[in-house]
Amino acid sequence: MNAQPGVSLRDIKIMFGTVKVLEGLDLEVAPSEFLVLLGPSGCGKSTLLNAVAGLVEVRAGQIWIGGKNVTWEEPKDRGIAMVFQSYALYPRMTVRQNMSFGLKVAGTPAAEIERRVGEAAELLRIGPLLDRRPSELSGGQRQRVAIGRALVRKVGVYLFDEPLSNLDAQLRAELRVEIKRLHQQLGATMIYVTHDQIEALTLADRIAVMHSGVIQQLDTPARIYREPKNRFVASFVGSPAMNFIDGAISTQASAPVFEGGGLRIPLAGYVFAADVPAGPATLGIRPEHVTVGPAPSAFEAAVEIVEPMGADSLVWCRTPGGTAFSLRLSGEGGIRPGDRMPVSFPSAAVSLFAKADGARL
Amino acid sequence: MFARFGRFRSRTAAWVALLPALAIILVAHAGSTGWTIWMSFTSSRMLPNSNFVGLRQYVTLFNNDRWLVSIHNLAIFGTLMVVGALAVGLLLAIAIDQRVRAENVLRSVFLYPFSMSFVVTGLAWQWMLNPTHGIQKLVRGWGFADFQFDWIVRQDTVIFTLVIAGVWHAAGLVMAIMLAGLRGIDDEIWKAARVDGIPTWRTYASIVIPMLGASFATAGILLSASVVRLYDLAVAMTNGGPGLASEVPAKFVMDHLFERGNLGLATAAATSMLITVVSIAAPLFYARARARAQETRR
Amino acid sequence: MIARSIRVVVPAALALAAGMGSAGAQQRAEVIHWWTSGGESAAVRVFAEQFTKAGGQWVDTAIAGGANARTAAINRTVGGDPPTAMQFNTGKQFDDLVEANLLADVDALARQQNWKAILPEAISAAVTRNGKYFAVPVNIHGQNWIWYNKAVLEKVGASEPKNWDEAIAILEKIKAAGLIPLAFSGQKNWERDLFNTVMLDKAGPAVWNGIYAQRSEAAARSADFRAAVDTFAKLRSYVDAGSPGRNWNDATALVIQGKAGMQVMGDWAKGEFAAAGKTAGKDFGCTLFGSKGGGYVMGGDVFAFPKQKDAAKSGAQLTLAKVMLEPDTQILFAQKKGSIPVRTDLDVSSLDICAQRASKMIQDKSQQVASVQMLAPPAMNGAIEDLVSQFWNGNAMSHDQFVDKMVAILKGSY
Amino acid sequence: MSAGNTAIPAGPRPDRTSAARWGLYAFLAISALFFLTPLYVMIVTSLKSMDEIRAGYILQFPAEFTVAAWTKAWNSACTGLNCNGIKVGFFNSVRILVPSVIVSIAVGSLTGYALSLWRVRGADVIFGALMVVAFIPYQVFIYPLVRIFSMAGINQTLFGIVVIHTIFGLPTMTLLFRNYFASLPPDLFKAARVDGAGFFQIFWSIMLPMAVPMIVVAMILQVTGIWNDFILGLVFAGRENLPMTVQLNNIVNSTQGERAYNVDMAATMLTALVPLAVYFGSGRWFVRGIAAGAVKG
Repeated sequence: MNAQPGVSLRDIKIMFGTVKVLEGLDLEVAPSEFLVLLGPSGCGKSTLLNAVAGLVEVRAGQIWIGGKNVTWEEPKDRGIAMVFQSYALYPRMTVRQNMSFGLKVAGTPAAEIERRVGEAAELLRIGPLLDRRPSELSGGQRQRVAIGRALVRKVGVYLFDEPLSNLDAQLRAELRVEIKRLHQQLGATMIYVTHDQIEALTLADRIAVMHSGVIQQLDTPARIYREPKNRFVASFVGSPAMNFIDGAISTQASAPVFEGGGLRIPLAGYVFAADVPAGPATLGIRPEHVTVGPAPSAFEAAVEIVEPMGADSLVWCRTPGGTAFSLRLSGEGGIRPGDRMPVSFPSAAVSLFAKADGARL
Repeated sequence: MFARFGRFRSRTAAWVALLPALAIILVAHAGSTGWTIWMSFTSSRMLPNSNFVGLRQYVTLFNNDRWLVSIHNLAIFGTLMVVGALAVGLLLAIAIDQRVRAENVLRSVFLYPFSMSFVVTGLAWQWMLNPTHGIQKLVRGWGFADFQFDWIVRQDTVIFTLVIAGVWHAAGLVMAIMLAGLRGIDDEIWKAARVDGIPTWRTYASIVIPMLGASFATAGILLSASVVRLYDLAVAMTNGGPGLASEVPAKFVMDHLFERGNLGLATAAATSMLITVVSIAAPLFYARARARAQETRR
Repeated sequence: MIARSIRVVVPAALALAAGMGSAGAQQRAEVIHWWTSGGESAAVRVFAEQFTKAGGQWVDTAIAGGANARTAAINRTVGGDPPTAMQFNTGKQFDDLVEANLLADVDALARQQNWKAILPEAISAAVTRNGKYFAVPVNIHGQNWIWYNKAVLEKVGASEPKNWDEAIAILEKIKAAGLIPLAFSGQKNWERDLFNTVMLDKAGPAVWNGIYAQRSEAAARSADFRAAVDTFAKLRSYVDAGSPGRNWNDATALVIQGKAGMQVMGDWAKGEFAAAGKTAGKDFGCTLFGSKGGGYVMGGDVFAFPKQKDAAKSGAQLTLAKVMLEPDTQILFAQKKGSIPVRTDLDVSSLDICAQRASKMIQDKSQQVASVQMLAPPAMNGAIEDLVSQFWNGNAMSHDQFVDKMVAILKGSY
Repeated sequence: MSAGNTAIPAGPRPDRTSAARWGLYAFLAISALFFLTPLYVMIVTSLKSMDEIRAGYILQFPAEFTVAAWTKAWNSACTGLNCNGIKVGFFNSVRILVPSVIVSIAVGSLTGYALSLWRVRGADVIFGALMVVAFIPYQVFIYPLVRIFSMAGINQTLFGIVVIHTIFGLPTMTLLFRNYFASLPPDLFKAARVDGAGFFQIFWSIMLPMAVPMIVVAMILQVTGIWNDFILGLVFAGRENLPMTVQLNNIVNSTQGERAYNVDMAATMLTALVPLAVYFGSGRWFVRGIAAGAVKG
């Protein structure tokens, strides 16, 4: 299994009873790619992953893995392994039995099972736990075992279904790194479902942001972050969240100008996707892109709340027109509520969305 | 097996596993039910015949005092017994859930009646309730000469004695189901209620009991099934008497099936019971199945 | 079964007790019956022993409760694995089996032994279908006996009553003496038997047959029938509060202990008296009411013989039928069972005085009254039973309504 | 009963010796009395002589103890020609009980598993049909089943009675196991599928070991039901296999014969010993098992 398999989803339609969950969905996952399916709960991302695994039937369309149409293959015949949010460890089996069950079912020789379990256990540092029952393990240990159970299958595609959602923040960060390391070591194709955008941004080669059964944007983390394709992606990705100001684009002057929230922001540095459209629009800017200090387009912002976050602070302000927004200041800066300071929105860093459909302009 | 039809191969195994159940349903259950319905349209007596008489048995049935009284009795018994067993079972479960001493002994005491058949426990009940040598006599012996407890010999009250024995028999099972439900409730609910200063009884009434929906459903189904099939208890305790005051439909079916060799009438009665059950149960099931389908999509 | 039949022949008595073991040469008969209590067991043992003497081997399948035993036997017959012989009450319970051609007739034997001459006419008719004998009657139970405690009657200054009017006068006296006048077991079949007992005395065999055999509306609307209903209703005031649901033997115990004056019950009640060490004629008395002619309601038991595939078993059936009717067997059986012999040509001096009285009675054809089980199908008897029970318990139903409902049953499809 | 006096787990609600506490115990005591009285009546009656019983003081303690009724019921009570008491049927009952319990639980659990985790088409219809059957008085099935069984050649055999108990146990057993399996986390089932386990492997290796508490509940219900069954055993088991309840019925239910209530009661108690032992021995498991699944879904 030298060449890693890619995964290709073509025109997928999935229904639960009479309820349509996904329709006409296409997705190409390149070999060795780490693809994250990101979206709020109920967006269909887990369903899609289950379809790849063969745990949910598709009503129409095809699923290809490694150049083979596996649409109607059994899960075990698809060359995939899967890690679940609830770990899904078999409660009546020891860790060792859990990890070797799939291989035993497949009729793998005992020595080979032993070797692979040992390998995986070492990789995940769970060797001492092998003879325990799942109920005797902590959450982090359980998820390591669950990952170990996937690893021993030695497949080309690993599927992760919100694997870290049940863990506390510290363990989550720790295991995130672990998974990234695994991806680098194995070079396998991985599809990872999460609603946590930090996980998505840190792990993914590419992210597919999903909403209501539709992939909103499929791109590298950087581009998703910087050039969200629509208002939904913009608002869902990034923490703290992007600021939005409703207004309109005016093309009466020489250069287009955004007017809203009591501000006039020249858009000279903004690269429009197509012709400059005049009319109602929403301006988005991430807190860290707001600049503080005198500038030609600066305006006076009133500070309302300061949230110190250690390395930097999040400062909540209001525009002269009364629209609330946040900005990020490094250090503590000595800012207090009630202060006023000059602030500007650099046009190169903003995003503009059509008011009507939220699409990027 | 046929990729085109969108079925996984492994599902064939599921069908193989369902074969025994399907065979039982089709041959034993559906076959017998179909036969029963067919018999109800014939003039069969002790042995079945194929002499079609249309709805004659049903006409006879619904002109039969005993059948009409039986339905009436079952309605009263069913309502009181289900409500009674649920109430007593729930109370016992709540009481036992208060970390009482000797919990295991008490649980067994409340549960044991369910393990015994009515064939003779019915006789014990009959004796206890009989005014001339049971409880009434005992209490009068203590000096309360006017004490009256003769429900079992009075037509207007005999059905309540069946309810008492029925509750005695089934309350333990309800208790077990309710206790299981209570134990499954998150401790944090209790903590929250205590922090909010809600009295224990109020917590049960407003918060905990509404959370026992599934327990009530399970117990309700089991109790209803035993109500509809009620036979042994009525035979052993009162044999339907005095008069027709404690006759029930299942006993009507049984008596006409065997003792009275009237297969046609018995099957007409059984078919009527079946239609009633299906017409009550089917909409409930449909609603439940739909609710479940809504739940599973995610 | 095959494994069983190659077993070594064991001494018959032993085999009997164990109820198993067999031999090819021996006539093996499996008999399903519902005689399970102590006295009944002793009676059925008579059959078994006589059959063994005749070279047969009795395999006993006792199942308490007539309906239970018949259910098992009929289902086995229908299912193709019939017993050698099965018990029924003398009457119409095996009609359907004859119609379905599942029973073997015993006509040849009956002719040979001249059953027509030795059996009471009603009994003979009850085992005959389409002119052939299909079952062997084994005993006669009187269903309308009145049992009374002699000491109680003496205490209130009464002697044996001759009819219901006299009886009611005595019941009134017993009531005044603070005892239970009529010991009663308020279950449907006993309520019906009590009504029948009253009806036979008040209305006579003509109405009796009119109702049960001819389903005659005129009989039900007759003045005599109406008088029976009125008398029956009066009896409600002579039973105690504990009577509903009571077992018949508990009612008998009240008479035995002197807590109650009298009881209406079949002759099997003698077993209870005997078990308590009481003697007929000395401690308790027995009488029958028949003001309008017929005085003795004859019930009883018969054995029928399902058709067999195996000829050897058919032979066993014949032997069994023959043995059951032999004079010795008949007398011995009646002694144990408390019934009287089904044959009218026997010396019954060894039986108790009640049985002797009954035996004398059935010599007179006009005193023989066929039980309702012989005259009407079980479904109709059941419907009447329900009606009587409904009437007896509570005063809701008027006497006119009772008659109307009776007519409806007679006209109905039961 | 071994667990009768185990320590009470230290819980969040501490013991309060208050009026409410006394009221609670009073309620439990009165309830226990109510539940035990019939048992008391039966035991006391079985220890009295018939004369004392006839005297009619049902609730009174025996003036003179005698276990004669018990020995008679077990050893020498007559039912027809057999005067060997109810011990005759004991082993027949065991022979019927063991395979019937095993087979009915096996079929019921497998059916419940297939109906819950595998989304077979028509699962709801099958389940609905089973639930309707649970409401039909089973007596109406007897006659047609006799015909079907005799056509199949299994009427009056041990195998036949095992099939019968499986048929009549199927609705309840399926209900129990279906609800239990449906309440398990679905990921577990998915993980096993991804691991390549097939239908039966998942059932045997993963689901059945997890269902132990439910199996205990099913066993308790089936042991009681089958042990107490009378009419099915009578009609289907065949003469050689008649269960103990047939003897019990013979002793307590003769219509025209005299009745010995002390022997009746003793015989009933003896017959009930097996289910009683099962209940008293596994009451704790029962609640735990029900908690494990029957109250969900």
